[in-house]
Amino acid sequence: MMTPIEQIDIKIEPFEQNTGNILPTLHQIQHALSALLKSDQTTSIDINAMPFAPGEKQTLKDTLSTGEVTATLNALGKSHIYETQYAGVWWIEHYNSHEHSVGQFIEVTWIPELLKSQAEDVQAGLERLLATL
Amino acid sequence: MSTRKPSSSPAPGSVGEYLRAQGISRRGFLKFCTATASMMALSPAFVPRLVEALEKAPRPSVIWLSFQECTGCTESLTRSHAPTVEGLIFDAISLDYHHTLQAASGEAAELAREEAMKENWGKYVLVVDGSIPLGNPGFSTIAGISNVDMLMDTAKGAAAIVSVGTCAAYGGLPQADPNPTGAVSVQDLIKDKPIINVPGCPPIPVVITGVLAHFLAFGLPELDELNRPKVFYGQNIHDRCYRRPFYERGQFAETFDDEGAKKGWCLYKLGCKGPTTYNACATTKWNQGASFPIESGHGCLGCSEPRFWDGGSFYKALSVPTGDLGQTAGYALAAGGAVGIAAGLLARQKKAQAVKDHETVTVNDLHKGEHS
Amino acid sequence: MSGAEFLLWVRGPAFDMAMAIFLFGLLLRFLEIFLLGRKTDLSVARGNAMAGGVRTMFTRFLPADKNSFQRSAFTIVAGYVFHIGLLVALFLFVPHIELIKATVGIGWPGLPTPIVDFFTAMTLIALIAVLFHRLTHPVLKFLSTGEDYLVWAVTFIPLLTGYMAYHHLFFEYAWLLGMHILSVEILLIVFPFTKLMHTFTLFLSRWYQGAMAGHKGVQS
Amino acid sequence: MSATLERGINAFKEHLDAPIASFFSSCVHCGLCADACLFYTETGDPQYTPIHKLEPLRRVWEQEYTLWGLFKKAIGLARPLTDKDLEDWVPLLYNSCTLCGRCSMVCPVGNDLVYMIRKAREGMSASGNAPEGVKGAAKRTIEIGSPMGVRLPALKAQAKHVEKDTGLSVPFDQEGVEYLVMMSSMEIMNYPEYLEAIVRIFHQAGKSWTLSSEAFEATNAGIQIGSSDIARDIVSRIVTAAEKLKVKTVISPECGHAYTALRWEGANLIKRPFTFQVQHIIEVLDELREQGLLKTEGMEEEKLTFHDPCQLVRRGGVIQQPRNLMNLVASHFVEMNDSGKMNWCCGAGGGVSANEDADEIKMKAFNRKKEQLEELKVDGLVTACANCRIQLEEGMEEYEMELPVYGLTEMLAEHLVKDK
Repeated sequence: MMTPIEQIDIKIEPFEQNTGNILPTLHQIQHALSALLKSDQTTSIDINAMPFAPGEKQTLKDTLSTGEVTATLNALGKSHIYETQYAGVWWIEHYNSHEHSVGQFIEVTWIPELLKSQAEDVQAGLERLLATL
Repeated sequence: MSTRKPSSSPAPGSVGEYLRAQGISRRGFLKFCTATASMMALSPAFVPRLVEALEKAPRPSVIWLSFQECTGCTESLTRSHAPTVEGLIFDAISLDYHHTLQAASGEAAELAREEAMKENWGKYVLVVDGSIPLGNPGFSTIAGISNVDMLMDTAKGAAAIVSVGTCAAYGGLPQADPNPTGAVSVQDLIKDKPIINVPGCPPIPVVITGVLAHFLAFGLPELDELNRPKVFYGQNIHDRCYRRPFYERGQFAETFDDEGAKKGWCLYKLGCKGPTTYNACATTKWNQGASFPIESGHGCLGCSEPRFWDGGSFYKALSVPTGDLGQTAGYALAAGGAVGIAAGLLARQKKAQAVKDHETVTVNDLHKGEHS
Repeated sequence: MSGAEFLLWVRGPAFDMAMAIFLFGLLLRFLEIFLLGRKTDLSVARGNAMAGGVRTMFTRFLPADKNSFQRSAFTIVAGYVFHIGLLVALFLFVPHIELIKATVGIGWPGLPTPIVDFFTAMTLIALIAVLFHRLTHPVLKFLSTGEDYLVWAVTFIPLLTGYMAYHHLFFEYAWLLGMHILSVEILLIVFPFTKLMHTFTLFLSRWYQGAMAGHKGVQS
Repeated sequence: MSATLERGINAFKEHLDAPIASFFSSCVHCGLCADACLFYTETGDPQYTPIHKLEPLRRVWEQEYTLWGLFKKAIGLARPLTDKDLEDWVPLLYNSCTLCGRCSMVCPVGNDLVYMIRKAREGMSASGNAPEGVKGAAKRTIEIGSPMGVRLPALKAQAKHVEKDTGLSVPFDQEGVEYLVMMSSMEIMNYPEYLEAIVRIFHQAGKSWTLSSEAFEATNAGIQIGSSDIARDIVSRIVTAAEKLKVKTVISPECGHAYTALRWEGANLIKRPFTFQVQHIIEVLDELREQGLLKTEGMEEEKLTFHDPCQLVRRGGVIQQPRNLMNLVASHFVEMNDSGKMNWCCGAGGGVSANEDADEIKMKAFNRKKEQLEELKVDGLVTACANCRIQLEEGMEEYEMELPVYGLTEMLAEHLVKDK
């Protein structure tokens, strides 16, 4: 059987590669935070839509660091959601049921939408509860 | 915080209904839509619209025809298939015919195709991978039916055609010089249906599903002059390449194992076709976003561009002519030399004649018409 | 025809054809010049013709003197700007060096692209200024023939298309690159049969004048 | 095609050579030659742009000697040269060009424009398209011996005067002497001081010299009109005389084109090297100075400048010598702007002074010199070409300027150390 790619031992050697895209992203986050405070406006940044050199994503992650809240979601595979050291800046990474990353986002918001209970699910839960009672 | 109401139930027979029936929570659906939007290269701001559209979108019938191909496209797709998030898109369609994947074979399979066509006439989506040989219809047949006949027949009732892979989109490898089978692309044969080309050898799997998702949610995506969806093929690899800064700075790998290559410098000189290749590799990447050719140290081959096999060596820089100039130059110089010497000698001879014709000018010859 | 096919054509058969005509014409023109011959000078030399010839080949890169420069300042400055810009864009842009390396076999280091880009923009501006000058200056207007404008155009267009290709302006890149290469091919074809030949013959002309002056002991 | 046109085109074809083919191939119509030409700068008329003056020659080159041109002619894209074309170019090739060669110096691609003008005049003269005045000068030189019609008796008479004034003899037809001194008729007619200066200088230097009664006129209207055949005839007289007298050196007088004719064109005209050397009088004087044989006393105190004759300097290579001599006798010698090989022509060389049709434009052209002189504010002007000197004097009269013009040789003679 073929070795799944994630089991191949890949060693990424750090080398000087720099797209220069980290700083603009940080600036974008800074503007998004101001907008959140000023006008309640939320922002979502699709990390995968940006060209990053190997290791740069990690650098961005390291720069933002982790904050007070960490959550794991279990819906169609896991999702890791945590607040960075900058309150209001959330790092969200979705995985499929094979633990493959299917999307990475930075959300600048009071609380990510996905963390909230969804009305439809509440409705379904209520119906289930009623049925047991 | 505002009061929240559950949304109305999804339309019957819709993608939304299907997903709910699969026991997928609303959170799961939201996550699915977020991932799908990212896959479709849509901004996260589009997620609510996508949620709404997918809830209502009807599940289309899909007929998948494979002609002169290597099954790489199907492989590419199934590699990332269920039970992953993007696999759900594939589940959300009703794949009624795919002779590589379906259990039925021979006449039973063809019957399934004919039934699906009849039932969904004018509404089904036709997906094609592989090119069609016109040199001799016998080069490639399925159940005794030639590729061209099957394509023309099945295309008649299709709402739209998706040409998956470079072979179906442009002719691909079978069409490469000298094209022994007389291979042509789908769009060479069909002119009266909307055609979406999803080129690539193979195409990025999430691009295939992304196109299908777009078709489900919003109908035909916006296409470029080569009928490619602009969302995935709108930008070239070079512009989105993380090695672009090295190109700008003039730092290039000269060989595959020199210092520059180790430092991850630009691969332009090693023949990278990134500047002329329109695809999403540089951002979407391959193998669940692990990497893409350039990140792995090899230049882009331009596999999603027409006639990429015939563009000279994969290892020749884009600015370099594809042919071998040596011989042409030799002939040109030989011809230039021969004609030049002939012309030069003719001129010399004319000049010698002029010297011979010279009549000595005396002071009495300085007037017009007068001649000594 | 798609952009990719167009690009394939200009990089393939069209390039070969253009290069063949260019080389053919170049050799033809040089033979035409040389074979016309020249009489040996029987007068007693005061200076060295050879030294004078070599000297003038290089000194004519500079204006004759300060006053001559001032009298023709615009032509000279604009001429420098666009010639230097042309040379930088042509010979110090890495993709061009790759082309030269692939066809001639010798290469050299290039400049970072933004620098080449700057020179290209400068050259484009200078060429437009030169055209305007040609259209308005009494002498240039009087002297200029269709050929002068043709030569201007075939010089300007490769720069413009190259600039557009680099910045992805208006067209898809394959088309832009294809148009850029095609415009260079047109330049190559036109080259030997127009005054673009000065690129090479100027050294010959300077040599002849320098040698004749050197024979007389004048530094020309 | 008329017979004369045919002869003209034939002459163009004879004289077109590799340098000219290269020059025409190189010209990009940049217009810099116009800014170097005083006929353009002083009139502002673009038709005087030097390269434009060569259009007839260029057309013959293109149509006869390039494959591309032959092709153009075959498909009717090229206009063959006509009688009218040549006629139209007379004012451009003769009236407004002094063969000064300043344009050649500024051409960025290195085209020697004046080399081409000289050749173009071959076709013009052969086709009967030279100006009447120049034709007359040529005719008089051939038939009488001098362009101004000066004959030997006139020179002999002048020699007598000089002998009387100096008490020294003026030798004629002396065999085996070092120098054969040539004259220009301008000197015989207008500047008798020149001969006197020669006599005194050579006497002091102790050099043997002679005049020839068979060839005393050095000017060469054949060069000016651009006919090698006529120029050869004129040069041959001097060659015959020099060889008969077995002199070591023939001295060109203070005349620009006479120097060019003898020094640079002569051997090529007779198609064999000379058996003697040719020097301009200024070169000889500077050699004497170097050898300490030119002893002077006293200095001119006035502010003086030197007008460079084009054929002596730019086209002749005698640049430093006149300056050495100036510094010998002038304490306040100043250079003009654009001096030496970049000098501005007086406006009357290359046959222009012999051409009545050019009278008006040559005075316009003189404006350049006038401005140079006004800028400099000198008390006097020295030159070493009788033709320049005439133009300078006439020009200053025209523009009402009061400035004495001296010949350099005479000025030196005035400062010779007096015999004890």
